[in-house]
Amino acid sequence: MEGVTELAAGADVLFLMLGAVMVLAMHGGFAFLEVGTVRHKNQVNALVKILSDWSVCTVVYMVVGYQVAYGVGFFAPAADLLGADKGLGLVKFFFLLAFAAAIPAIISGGIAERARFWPQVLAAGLLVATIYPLFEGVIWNGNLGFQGWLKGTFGAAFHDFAGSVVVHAVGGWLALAGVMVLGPRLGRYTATGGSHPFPPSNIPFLALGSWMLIVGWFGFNVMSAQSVQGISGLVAMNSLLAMVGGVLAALVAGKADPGFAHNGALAGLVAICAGSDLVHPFGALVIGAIGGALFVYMFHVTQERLRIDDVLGVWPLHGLAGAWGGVACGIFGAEALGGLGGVNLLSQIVGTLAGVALALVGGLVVYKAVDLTIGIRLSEEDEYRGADLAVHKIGANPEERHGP
Amino acid sequence: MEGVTELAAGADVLFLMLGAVMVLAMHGGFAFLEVGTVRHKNQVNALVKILSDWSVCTVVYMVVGYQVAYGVGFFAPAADLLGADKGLGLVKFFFLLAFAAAIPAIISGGIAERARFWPQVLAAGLLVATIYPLFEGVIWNGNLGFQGWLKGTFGAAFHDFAGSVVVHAVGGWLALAGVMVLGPRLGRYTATGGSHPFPPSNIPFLALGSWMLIVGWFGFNVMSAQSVQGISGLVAMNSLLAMVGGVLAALVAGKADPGFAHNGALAGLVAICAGSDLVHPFGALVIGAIGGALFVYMFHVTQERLRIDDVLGVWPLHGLAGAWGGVACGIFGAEALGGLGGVNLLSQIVGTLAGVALALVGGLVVYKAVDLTIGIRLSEEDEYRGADLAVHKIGANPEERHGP
Amino acid sequence: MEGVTELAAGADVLFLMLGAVMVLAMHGGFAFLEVGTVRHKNQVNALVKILSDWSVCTVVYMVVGYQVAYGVGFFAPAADLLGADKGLGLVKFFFLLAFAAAIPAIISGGIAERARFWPQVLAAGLLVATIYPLFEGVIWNGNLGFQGWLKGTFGAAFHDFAGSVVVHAVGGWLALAGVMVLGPRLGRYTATGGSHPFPPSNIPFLALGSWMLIVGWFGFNVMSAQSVQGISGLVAMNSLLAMVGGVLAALVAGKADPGFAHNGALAGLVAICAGSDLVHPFGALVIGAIGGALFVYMFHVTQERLRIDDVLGVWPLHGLAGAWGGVACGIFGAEALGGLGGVNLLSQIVGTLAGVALALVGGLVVYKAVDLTIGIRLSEEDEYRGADLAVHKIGANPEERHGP
Amino acid sequence: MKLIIAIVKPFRLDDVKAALNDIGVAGMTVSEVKGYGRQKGHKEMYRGAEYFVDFVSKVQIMIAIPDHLVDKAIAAIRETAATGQIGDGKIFVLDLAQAARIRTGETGDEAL
Amino acid sequence: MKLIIAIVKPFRLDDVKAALNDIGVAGMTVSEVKGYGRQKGHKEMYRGAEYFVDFVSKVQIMIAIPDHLVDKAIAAIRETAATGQIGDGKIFVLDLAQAARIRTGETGDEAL
Amino acid sequence: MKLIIAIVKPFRLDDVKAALNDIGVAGMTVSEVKGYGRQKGHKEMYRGAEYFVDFVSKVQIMIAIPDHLVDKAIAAIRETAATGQIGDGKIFVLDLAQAARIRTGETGDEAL
Ligand SMILES: Nc1ncnc2c1ncn2[C@@H]1O[C@H](COP(=O)(O)OP(=O)(O)O)[C@@H](O)[C@H]1O
Ligand SMILES: Nc1ncnc2c1ncn2[C@@H]1O[C@H](COP(=O)(O)OP(=O)(O)O)[C@@H](O)[C@H]1O
Ligand SMILES: Nc1ncnc2c1ncn2[C@@H]1O[C@H](COP(=O)(O)OP(=O)(O)O)[C@@H](O)[C@H]1O
Repeated sequence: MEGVTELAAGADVLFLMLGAVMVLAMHGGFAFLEVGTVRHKNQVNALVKILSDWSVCTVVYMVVGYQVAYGVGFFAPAADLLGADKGLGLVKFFFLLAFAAAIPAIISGGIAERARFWPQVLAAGLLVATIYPLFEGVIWNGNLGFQGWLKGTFGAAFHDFAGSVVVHAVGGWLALAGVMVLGPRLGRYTATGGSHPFPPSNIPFLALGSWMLIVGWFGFNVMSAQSVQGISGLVAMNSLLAMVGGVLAALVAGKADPGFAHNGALAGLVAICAGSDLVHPFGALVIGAIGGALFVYMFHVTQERLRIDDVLGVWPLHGLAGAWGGVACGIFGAEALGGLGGVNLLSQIVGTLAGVALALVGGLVVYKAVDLTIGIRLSEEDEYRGADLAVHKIGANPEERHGP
Repeated sequence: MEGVTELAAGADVLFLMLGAVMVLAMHGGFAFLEVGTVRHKNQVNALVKILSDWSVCTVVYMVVGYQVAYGVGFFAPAADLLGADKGLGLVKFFFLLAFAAAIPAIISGGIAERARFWPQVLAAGLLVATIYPLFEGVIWNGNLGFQGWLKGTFGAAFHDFAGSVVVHAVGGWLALAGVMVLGPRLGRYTATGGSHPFPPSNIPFLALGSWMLIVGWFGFNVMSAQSVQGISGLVAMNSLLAMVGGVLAALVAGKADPGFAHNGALAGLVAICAGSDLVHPFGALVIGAIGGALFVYMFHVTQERLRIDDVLGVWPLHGLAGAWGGVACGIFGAEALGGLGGVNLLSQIVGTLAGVALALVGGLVVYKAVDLTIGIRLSEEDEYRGADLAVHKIGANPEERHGP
Repeated sequence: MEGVTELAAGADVLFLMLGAVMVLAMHGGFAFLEVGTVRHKNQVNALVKILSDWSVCTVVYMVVGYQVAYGVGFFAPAADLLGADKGLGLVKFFFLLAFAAAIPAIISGGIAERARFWPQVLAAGLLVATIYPLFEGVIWNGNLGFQGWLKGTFGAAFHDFAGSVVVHAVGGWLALAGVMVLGPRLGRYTATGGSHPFPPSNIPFLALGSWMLIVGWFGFNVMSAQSVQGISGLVAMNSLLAMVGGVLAALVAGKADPGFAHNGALAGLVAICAGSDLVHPFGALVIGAIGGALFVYMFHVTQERLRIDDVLGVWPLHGLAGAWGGVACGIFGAEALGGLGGVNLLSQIVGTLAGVALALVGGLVVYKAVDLTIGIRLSEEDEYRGADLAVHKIGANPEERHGP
Repeated sequence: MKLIIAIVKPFRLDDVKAALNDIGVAGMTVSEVKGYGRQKGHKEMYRGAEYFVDFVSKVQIMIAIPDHLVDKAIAAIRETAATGQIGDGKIFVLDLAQAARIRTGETGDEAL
Repeated sequence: MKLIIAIVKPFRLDDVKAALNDIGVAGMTVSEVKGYGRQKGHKEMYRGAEYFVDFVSKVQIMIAIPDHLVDKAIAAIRETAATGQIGDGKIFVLDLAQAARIRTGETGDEAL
Repeated sequence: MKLIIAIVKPFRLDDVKAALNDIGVAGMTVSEVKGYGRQKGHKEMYRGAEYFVDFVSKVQIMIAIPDHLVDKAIAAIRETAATGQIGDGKIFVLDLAQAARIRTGETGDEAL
């Protein structure tokens, strides 16, 4: 029996470690999705930003955020941290950090091409120390009694298996706040109502980023079970179907546009996180398809009607498809629709709205504060030259600049 | 004991999920292999095609193909699909779907640069609904008594552990049919016997695709065991050695050509799928080396002597190296050559020929049917402009087109 | 109980297989790190080199090196190789091969853009047949009594959990030898003391390589436990923290330079390999940060003061950060600093120096021997045209050369 | 007929083109060039090493034009390309001995 | 001596080159340019937004040539570059005041 | 005023530029071109197929220059661009009818 316990403990550490690494790999995906979508003069910045945000967030979440969300700290000897379960607590931290660090990675795509480097990193750190873990703890650790209240009131707590709301909607609405505080890129909109979208630099890099995200997403969702014994093949299946739904809807609604198709897959995956453990695969297909269509439609509204310069469209992608996922889980999770049941639509709506509201307000406060104190926007000249030369002193293809 | 069963069930779900995701990642590899090999004006098309084929095939295989091959459907409540084994059946579907979807991904590279988008997707869907699962079921599910007959006649069933024939040879010969129906790209061959090969656009992307395929292939082969208890280190070792054999042979035969070297690795891996669980590692090295050399030699024959415009060379790569793998398993699997035995060369030859014949005939029927009804070839003008602009209305590097 | 043993055996095979594949994927990372850093005319060469070195080393290590290090060979029927443990010995070989093959992959970046192809492959093969497995066996298999002697003398053997010294320092110092034998690239330094660094071709590819390495590194470190039961969440956590420390230090010391930031992550990971199983996470953060800063500082010294043309900076990255990792493990591993204890600083220093000395001397001997016999440097003209055209007869973007 | 070769800042191209269109210039041929002049290049840094990029990106506009439009064209280019900053560029005018339209074979002003 | 500058469709380049070779033109200098003229550009779409690509890819061929070959060269270019469709391009001819071969210092027709 | 168009080997550009600077040429416009001439291209191979790259990479330098500097400039280019090997390039000189600086409107030698 000893052997079994040992094996089970080891298997769980492996399980979460694999999950953590798969989500870490998604961050490379975030980087390339942005590299491909921004203009060439901001490619390097996209890359360095993602890596730096990840690094700063690791330290911040370890020292502050994780304490806020789960009351767990790391100021103990290594032997204690390791404990009797082969350091399960450590890989759990790693896994959840990879979620937390997705917040700035999501935002990054929205505020691309015009934010100053260090102020942007500072804002990322602040968000991962406060707003994000606050909501994370409320939903996933039962902090502040919110979940208890929902359960008492509506009969079920807010269900968000892998973070449609906790991670994606929150990230997307924080991004919206950041984008609004920063304002549009130079020349994106004219005073007379004109709109000049900037074409992307590199579709293959964008697609590479999308593939890295798609593949890693199965770690994001499946490993949210947090133990081998808790694993569910349904989560994998539903993630697949939602991704497929997202692609198909975006393909049709977006007329085979490569940007829509590759982001449609992500919209589907964003939408399924919350209910991936309890909806039926066909439900997942529909959830993903609606996520994909929503993205295509709302991307246009964001850019052209609301005139919000959200470069990668992270608000429609994560903010809206994520909120839809939170709600959808309350619909398609019902047994009547083939789901496993145990969810309540009102709980889902209230929980989703709470996340969205907190993110929007918190985001406005943090970005406004950073902007008013140290300033978060590049100077016009720096923005014009591009963040690569302005911040990093080098472009994406330096050798080319040295020919004639 | 309860704990052990639970753990074992969870481990199997994890195992197949990892395998499925690794093979999913291979599809990104298929995309980049094609992106790098085609001309710049068809890069976007390669990317969108792979993603769309995957998505359509998921739905088709779920609703039709899987039923054809294994008689299993998904029209039951989620609770039933999940069952008592943590949804093992669902990840098994996911894993096998990733194989099925490899069929259009293989074909895609052959018919690149000139096929219409939706007709091509339609053909992919038809193949994954019919021809592929038909043969898959015959070989891997014992349908129609073919395996029983082989066993009765030659003493052993047709052995194809991870699909040298079921996936690769079938995919490669289907592709040959598609390529023949489509005909060569404009300007590829002249009426007077001239041959104008088109140079590839981007070797690094091609190599990236190859790396993604190589890495994912270990999921393709090793996870074909379908349970942790069935895992075999020999499969991993043999896959390694065959890949290495393929590289080395292609390197020498191809004079350090980057296209041959990176495809040589794949040729080795294609060839080893069938016998990876029972040949000796040195046998695998030889099988892979012959696969690599065969690819190099037959690529030239295909292009220049047969004047078949198979853009990525998927017929020699998957069709021929796959068939070789089916046969090789009957040779090197023998105990006399250090293998584990239990295979029969005649069974292998007959099984391989059956797959090849079915694929060629089935492929001709499907592609001809699509061509005659809705037409599968791009108009000359669209082909000349490139599928990117013609189909997707945007090229791979849009920003560049907007400078002077 | 049968079931448990079976399950445990299967789990271990899976564990090592996953580790091996993750490290295999790192080789793709090595390739892209080099592709992005070298000039455009040497990109293809970087790609083919890594793949070829891997392939040759597989055969060489299987037939010679593994025998030298562990006394294990593969000249037995497959059934015997498979054994009763599902072929654990085979995946163990695969895993350790992936480490061995890192040696030429490390060196490759140092000697880039000027080495002849086959002589370089030959040198790689020689090193993986002799120097590397010699030291590997001494440290990890207790060969020649060196570890016993250290233990007797200082109270603890030399501890190198995942190869800061065995792999990275040895690789880095071998590379230094190779770089010195080859001499600087044409035009890199002028006789009159001038220095003309060559700008990199492609930062996104460099970053992609870095991401591939980072992700795979968790397999490199965590799977060094070599069994599920031996897994430690601390290793994953420490790898994370060291990577983060490396990024942050390189970011600050390198002023947000993309090359430094992305290599800083690797420097941190190099430095933590040795002690990842026993230092405290905050210790890992410091170790990684020092590794990152050391890289930034010593890169400059190497290039400009020592005038050593180590193209990717693999000597500071692997050689110095690796040696630092060997020593750091003796410092931060101490219980007084929150570590798990059981290490001795003197043992660490002696062990590290032994590795460094062996590598430098062995590397000089091998590279000199190859140079004097068949010559290892490209002709001036070939170097000027670039290794791509000279060796592989094709550049990275062939299509572009065929427009006007 | 004259051949005007103007070197301008890339981001002024669209305006220059529009202005030329307005005065009746129906065609032009544009290429990316690198300029060297009073406007100095910039410094880049990579891994601690400095790279001086001497050349500045410019756009070259080549216009074959009937004599009577030359002054108007020069004025139009000047008005739209000038930012008042160093590096705005140059306008060069050459005599054009002959011009032909490939499609029709028309020559002279007809061909432009 | 004259300097011929021809703007042609990229895919005609090889034929033009061959034809020039045939009449004895030994050298030329070619560059990628963007043309604007009667042949209009095209529209692209990305994520629902339209992008107008005004400029059309062309190839510019520059040939320094002895006077006696000018007419032949123009004819050769016309014959091989013409497709009969709008956008076939132009041929411009300038007087060449001087020409020198860098390697030898030869000048005039010798240098070409 | 003259317009010098020199075609040189790419790796000689820096030296040519420095030499021109030395004799007082303050500006120039440079572009990447492909040359065809006595120096032949090279053969590439990919997956067994041969590709002939006919054109050789060259750099084109365009300099508007006052008459009195023309000979000096030609000499400077020749000295720095010549390697003695086939393919060193050419120097072409055209008469420049007019020149203007966009920023200030200065014309003639002043504009250069
Ligand atoms: N003598 C010249 N011949 C050819 N081109 C020139 C010459 N001088 C300047 N140029 C071109 O004009 C551009 C602008 O010139 P510059 O001296 O920088 O500023 P300005 O136009 O304000 O005088 C240069 O970048 C170069 O492309
Ligand atoms: N006035 C001009 N000056 C310089 N180049 C011109 C001029 N007019 C046309 N061109 C060049 O010739 C190309 C073809 O011209 P266009 O008007 O489209 O068709 P066509 O050659 O049939 O008259 C253009 O794309 C442009 O590069
Ligand atoms: N008649 C010509 N007109 C325009 N450019 C030419 C001509 N002849 C040669 N060139 C250019 O000069 C370059 C060098 O010419 P080439 O004949 O190869 O050698 P060389 O300069 O030694 O005579 C060519 O690559 C081409 O760019």
